[in-house]
Amino acid sequence: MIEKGFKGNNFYKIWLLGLALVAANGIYFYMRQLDEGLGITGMSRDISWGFYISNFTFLVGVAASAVMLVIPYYLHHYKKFDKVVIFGEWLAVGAVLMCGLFIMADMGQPQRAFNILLHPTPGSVLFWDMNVLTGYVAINFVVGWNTLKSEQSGLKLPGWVKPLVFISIPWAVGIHTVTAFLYAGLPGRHLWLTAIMAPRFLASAFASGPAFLLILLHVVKKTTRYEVEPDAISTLSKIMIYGMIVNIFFYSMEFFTAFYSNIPDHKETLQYLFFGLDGHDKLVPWVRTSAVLGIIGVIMLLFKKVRQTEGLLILGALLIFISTYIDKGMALVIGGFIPSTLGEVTEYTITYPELSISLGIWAIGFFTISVFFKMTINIRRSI
Amino acid sequence: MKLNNEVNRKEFLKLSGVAALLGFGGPLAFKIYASGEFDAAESNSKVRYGMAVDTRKCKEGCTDCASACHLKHNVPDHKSKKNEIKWIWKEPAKHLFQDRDYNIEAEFSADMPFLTLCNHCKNPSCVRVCPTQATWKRKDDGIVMMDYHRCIGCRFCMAACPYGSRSFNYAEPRKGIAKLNPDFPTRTRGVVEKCNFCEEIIGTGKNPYCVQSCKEGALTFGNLNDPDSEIRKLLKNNPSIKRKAGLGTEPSVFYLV
Amino acid sequence: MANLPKSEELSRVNYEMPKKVWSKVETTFEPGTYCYGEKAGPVGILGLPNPREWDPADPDWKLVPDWKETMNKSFKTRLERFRSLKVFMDICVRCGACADKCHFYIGTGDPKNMPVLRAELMRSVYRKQNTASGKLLGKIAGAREMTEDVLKEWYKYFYQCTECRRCSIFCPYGIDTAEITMQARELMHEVGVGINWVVGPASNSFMTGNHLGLKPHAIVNSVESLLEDIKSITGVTVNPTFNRKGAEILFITPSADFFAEPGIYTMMGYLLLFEHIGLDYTLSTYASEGGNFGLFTSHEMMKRLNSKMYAEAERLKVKWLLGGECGHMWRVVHQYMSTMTGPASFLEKPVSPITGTKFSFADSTKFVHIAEFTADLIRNNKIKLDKSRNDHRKITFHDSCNISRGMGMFEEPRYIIKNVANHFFEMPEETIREKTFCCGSGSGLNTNEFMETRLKGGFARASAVKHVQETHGVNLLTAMCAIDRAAFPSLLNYWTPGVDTSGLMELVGNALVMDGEKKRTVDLRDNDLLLPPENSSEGSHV
Amino acid sequence: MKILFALITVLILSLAAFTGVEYLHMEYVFGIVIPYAAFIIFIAGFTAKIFYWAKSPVPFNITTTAGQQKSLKWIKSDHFENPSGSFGVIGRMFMEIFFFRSLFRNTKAGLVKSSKSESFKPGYASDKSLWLGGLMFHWSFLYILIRHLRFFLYPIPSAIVTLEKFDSMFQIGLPIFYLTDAILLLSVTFLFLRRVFIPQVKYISLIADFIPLFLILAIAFSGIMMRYVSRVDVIGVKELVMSLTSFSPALPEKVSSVFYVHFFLVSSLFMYFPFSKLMHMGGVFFSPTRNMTGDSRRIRHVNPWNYSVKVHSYEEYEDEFREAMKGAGLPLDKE
Amino acid sequence: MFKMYSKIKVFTGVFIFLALATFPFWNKVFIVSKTNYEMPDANIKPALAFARENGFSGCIEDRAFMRAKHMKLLNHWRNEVVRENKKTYINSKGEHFNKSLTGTCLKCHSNKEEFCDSCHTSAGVKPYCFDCHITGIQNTNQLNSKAEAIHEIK
Repeated sequence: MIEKGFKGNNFYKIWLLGLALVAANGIYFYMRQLDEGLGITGMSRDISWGFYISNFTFLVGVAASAVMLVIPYYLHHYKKFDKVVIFGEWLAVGAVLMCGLFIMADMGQPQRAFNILLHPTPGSVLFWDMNVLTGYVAINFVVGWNTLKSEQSGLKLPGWVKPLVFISIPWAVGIHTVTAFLYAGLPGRHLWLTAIMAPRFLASAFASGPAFLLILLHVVKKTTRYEVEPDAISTLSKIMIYGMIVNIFFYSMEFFTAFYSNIPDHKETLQYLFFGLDGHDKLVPWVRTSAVLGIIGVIMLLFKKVRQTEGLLILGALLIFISTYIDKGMALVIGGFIPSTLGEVTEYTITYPELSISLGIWAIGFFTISVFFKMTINIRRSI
Repeated sequence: MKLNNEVNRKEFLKLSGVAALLGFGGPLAFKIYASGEFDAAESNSKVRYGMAVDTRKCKEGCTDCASACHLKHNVPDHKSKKNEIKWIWKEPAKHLFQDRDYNIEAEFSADMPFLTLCNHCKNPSCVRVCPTQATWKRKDDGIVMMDYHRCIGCRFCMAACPYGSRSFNYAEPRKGIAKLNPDFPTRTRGVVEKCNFCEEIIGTGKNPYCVQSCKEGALTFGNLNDPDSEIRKLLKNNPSIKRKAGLGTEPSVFYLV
Repeated sequence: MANLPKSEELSRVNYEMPKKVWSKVETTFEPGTYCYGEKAGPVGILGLPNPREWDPADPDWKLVPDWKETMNKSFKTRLERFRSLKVFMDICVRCGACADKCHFYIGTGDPKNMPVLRAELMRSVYRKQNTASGKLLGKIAGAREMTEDVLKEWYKYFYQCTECRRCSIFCPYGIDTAEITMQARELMHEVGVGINWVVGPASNSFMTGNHLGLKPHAIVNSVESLLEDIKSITGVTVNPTFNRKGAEILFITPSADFFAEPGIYTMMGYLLLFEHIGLDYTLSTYASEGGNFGLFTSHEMMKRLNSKMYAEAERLKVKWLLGGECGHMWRVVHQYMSTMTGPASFLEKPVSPITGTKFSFADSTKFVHIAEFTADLIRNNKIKLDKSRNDHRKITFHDSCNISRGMGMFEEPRYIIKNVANHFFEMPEETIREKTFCCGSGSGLNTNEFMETRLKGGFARASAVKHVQETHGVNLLTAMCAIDRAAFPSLLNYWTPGVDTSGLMELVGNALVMDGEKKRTVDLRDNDLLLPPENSSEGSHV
Repeated sequence: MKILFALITVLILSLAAFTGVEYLHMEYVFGIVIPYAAFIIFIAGFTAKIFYWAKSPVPFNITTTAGQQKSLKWIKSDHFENPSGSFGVIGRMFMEIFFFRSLFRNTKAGLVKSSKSESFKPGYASDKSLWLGGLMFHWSFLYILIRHLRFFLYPIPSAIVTLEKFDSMFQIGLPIFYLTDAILLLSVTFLFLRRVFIPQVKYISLIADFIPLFLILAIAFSGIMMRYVSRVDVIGVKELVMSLTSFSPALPEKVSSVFYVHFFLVSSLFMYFPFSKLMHMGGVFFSPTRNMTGDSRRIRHVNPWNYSVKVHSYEEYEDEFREAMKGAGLPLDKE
Repeated sequence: MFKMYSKIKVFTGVFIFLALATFPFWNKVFIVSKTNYEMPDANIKPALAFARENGFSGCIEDRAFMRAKHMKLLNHWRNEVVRENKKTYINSKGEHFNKSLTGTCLKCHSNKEEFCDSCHTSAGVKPYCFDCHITGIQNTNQLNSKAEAIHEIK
């Protein structure tokens, strides 16, 4: 089955080759990182998590969003999602794979990764995160693989697959909740110490995931002329907008709590992110861009006409995707460390090796997603 | 007390051999072997170590305690703020006690350098988050320990520590050590480290190196659970503050003001 | 076949394994599931051992007393002659990859039709005779004596293998059950055990040159009647020659194309094409059979029948040979012919007289396939075609097993179909090209008394046809094999009514725009064409 | 039954070695005599089998052609699936031997209910489990075998040290757990389980299919035991092995009997090898359907025992049908 | 001898097979002719001054035990010392030892090259103990000079 994911025209082959080269470059720098230590990244004593964990956090959201396809299709028998669900599952597989790689890249001692299993610590959220993510990728892969296999052969879906689908629903909510708990339970990090961290995560996930999927399906359509049901696209875009609206709403709640209560610790990070603090304002343009793009995206897509125009829909999805990526990726994670627990502002600058490794991981993710998407399309075309 | 290996070794050999023969008895054989082979008994005592820093005695410009500690523990100096490793160091008061109004409260000024180190909290958040128990709170003496053999370098503890007490080996530690102390190991790249209250020597009744090295007697180390200990007496008779008490971590380092 | 079960019933195959160990499952011969034994007549003509009248269903097979010794000795001889046999006997690891690849297993669910187990029928005997462990440990080592029961088991199951090689594609060691089946049949023939549908045609081929036993004048008459049909359909007069000395090319095709539907339409296709390009060729009544029933009998018999081709080519002093659409003919030409009866130094290296293309891939055998020849013509724009004349057909192409896995021709026929027809649909990927399924009647099993098993054997292929029939409305299966053309009509009629069978060249014949032809309204079968509206009819001629 | 028989056989072998060393002190037999014998049997048996196969010729070119033939110039031929020269054959064999090309194709067939009628049709699902399991098993086995060269060589080549480094990439336990050990155990277990749980495979399995599985499982298990559980003096083992390879066999100080069990099981595998299906290792190179070119129409393949046969000549044919041929206007050689 | 087909290929194949299979036997003849395998010297005597000073009868456990299991013992020690604060080892003779690689073991076995490296090299084992733990004063000096050298370069 998998070999069908590699069959395509020359453009597709060049695309895969390009991704492989980017991945190879990433691997080279990862080897260097293994050799020299995480010092080659922009992380420091004060900002001890950086771009890797930012991407990780964002991608968990993308992965979790598959549930927005699974619920309507399996729970509410929304048949229009018939052909789309599997793409959501593949996206989840690719996203979690990238999550895992980002975690591996971020680890100081990756060769000890198995310690998490050898010394299981139920009190640690990270232990649970590792478990739920592994479980999630396994479930989505197994479900996707088996449904496609049965689509291909006509043979009945094995009986044990259906229950897995239903397990995957709470599980998807679980992965993002647990990931939110990584942050939300830490004393002394005020940006993160908020009860709506998990809801915020989910809301932004349900915006960014469908946005990503819409963009991918659009690219698929343009390059392979494989189309899914237009109704599915329209439903997907509605899910995305609702997610984004709730996301923006939650975000403004944070502003209210911080600034109305006027507690300095709560305010400072938001100040830093949106206005700069103590003369440091490196993230300000990014964060403002994110806010502006997000709001434009939502307003645009509130109009049905805009949503129904393919180009504009994709533009909106792109705006929302970029907005959530900046917000949940960089701003959330790096912002959480500013000011430091000692009240100092240390800024973070990504380094070239760090960027290369991250791009490499994205390339591996895109490679996987491309191959799985292509496999699905090729198989569906051959039936 | 179990006199172990020599006596039982032959027995174990046989057992494992038989288990090997049975093929599938693997887990059982592992159990028989893994536990108890090298066991030795040790006594337990209810101790909670803590430290009192007398800010009034601490001399400005003096870094004897930090030098002694860093030398003894092979703490590298990478000469870079990004990669720096610190077990004990000085920090302006306003960084340690951010919620004070320095214009009105007069015990010390905002920029007065204060000593800081791991608080060995009673309720440490770093320990809670560690996925491998590479950092944990030792029951015997309340020291928040680091197991450098086990740490995977995820730096969750650094995010969780509200005091900035932890450092990560971003660079090869041995490259930053001017003079090695052969009696204490260095660390390896990619693990987190921090003050260990000199657990390697305090068992024999000695004071930590920082305490030993302080000529002013500004540092007092002792058992917080013992009402008769020197540190308890100091705390009883002097006003003291703790860092970020509101977070509920209950630090074991007290500042006498 | 009145007593055949309904297709729904036959399609409900039971894949459960029997409780009994396979070596203890008795061999039975139910009507419809076995081929009749070889008859005394043809056996005598060919000079094979033990000619007699017998029925496999009888308990007594009238074997000669020393049959076991003969067989064991022959087995040894075959091992000495064929490395493949030795290696295939020794190295199977029984991984089971081949198990569900056989069309007979898929259709019958009989575990002994799993290629691995079919071969094991022979391997067990091999072990007893040739390996130390088999001699010493017997059953424990999976070894057993050759007995009459084992012989019956062999008879049943080696005549439920069409030597299609599909299993060998999946085998990690390339173990080819076709080779094993061929050897097993060869050994059985040594003691006078074979099926009549193989030995009969073989003796006919031997004597008359073709398996139908058509005498020279019958061939000529039959072709002449085809010429009349051509004349009435196209208005063109075609004049083929027979046994003509000095022609450039000798054309050999399976004899069914002279006589039987739908092969005759393929024949009309050849004749039209050769006429269209003005080829200097001749047909032969002596070498009037492309197919080689010796392939299903023994290597020796194969050679005996094959020899006629070169002999006739030499006698007629042609330059090279052109071959029609046939499966086992081409397996023999490709794998055996120049080794067995070559080198054909009296012939010239084949060159297309029309395009000048050197067919250097056939430099040794000097035998070119009609599809290769035609594809080259089309590529070089040497023939005029009107694709729309096949518009009434929605076509799927069946890769015949011998052509695909015994030769490797996949692209030429597809290229031709796409150039002569507008509606072409592939069957599911797992069932075409190198993974193609056999019609279930190959290797001499194309006999009526065997119909039930043939239908089961064709189940996999027919299901794939049914799939394209349901999804694309396919109504014609095209295949480049005479056995396919003979077997598919009844097979498809049973499993997927409404799909006809044709040869490739019939489609070419339909599409060919002949010089001086009249306006065609029917195809070569006299079926109405789907004609475009009158006013635009000129435009569609390319 | 078959499984039990094989299991008991392997157990007896293990027990024999254990009792032999532990109670009867036959270290000399199990440490020196049998290993030497096993090795000789292995290479002699293996070579003999190869020669046995080589004694028979390959009379015909019977390549299985799984791809487009090399015919007309403008048609792309498939070099590896239908090789037209030695380059293609080498490529094909390489893919087969190192990546199990053919097993990669594997599918699983089953019956599918038709949506339109009461009938069923076969469906084919991709099934790469055997390919993956087989590949993991063979590669990890090879890896482990090469890794064991550290006991046979001095100084140890850096390549082997590097292999070892990769294998112990993840710091699990001490001595560090080898990943290949886990992969081997998992894959052998998988191969065993599929033999038991897939009805077709179970039905075709012989005792001879279970014996190697159990033997390898027992070898892996005893190896793991002595590395991770009941430690064995590695230096002693190396001393013994080096003494064997330098033809001056000498027993080291007491080495745990688990080692002798391991050593004996390995010896048994070696002795069993040439007489069993394990010879597929050599046989895969000998398979004519895969190691030949598909260009037999271009280049004549020679059959050394080609003999002439009785044919029905044209003269006989013409004699028989002369009148009919004359009637049909066919040219005749003799009037 | 006997008739055989595709002789060149078969003999090449068999030759390669035999060459590979017997590699351990002949490699020293061609590849490493100069270095014959030498057992790590079993007779190296540890410097027992430390033991005598502290009144120990000798090593903590007997030789065979240590040879086979020292790494498991050390692993166990490190967990006990670091994690359980159990720092004293009582051996089968009832003697008390400080559980320490550098503080106990290497005091007698002070020559790492002889006591650790010779066997480890022979068995192809690379322990990572000494990535962190520092062996002997000599080595420390070397390390220090190396560390200083690095600083100078920087």
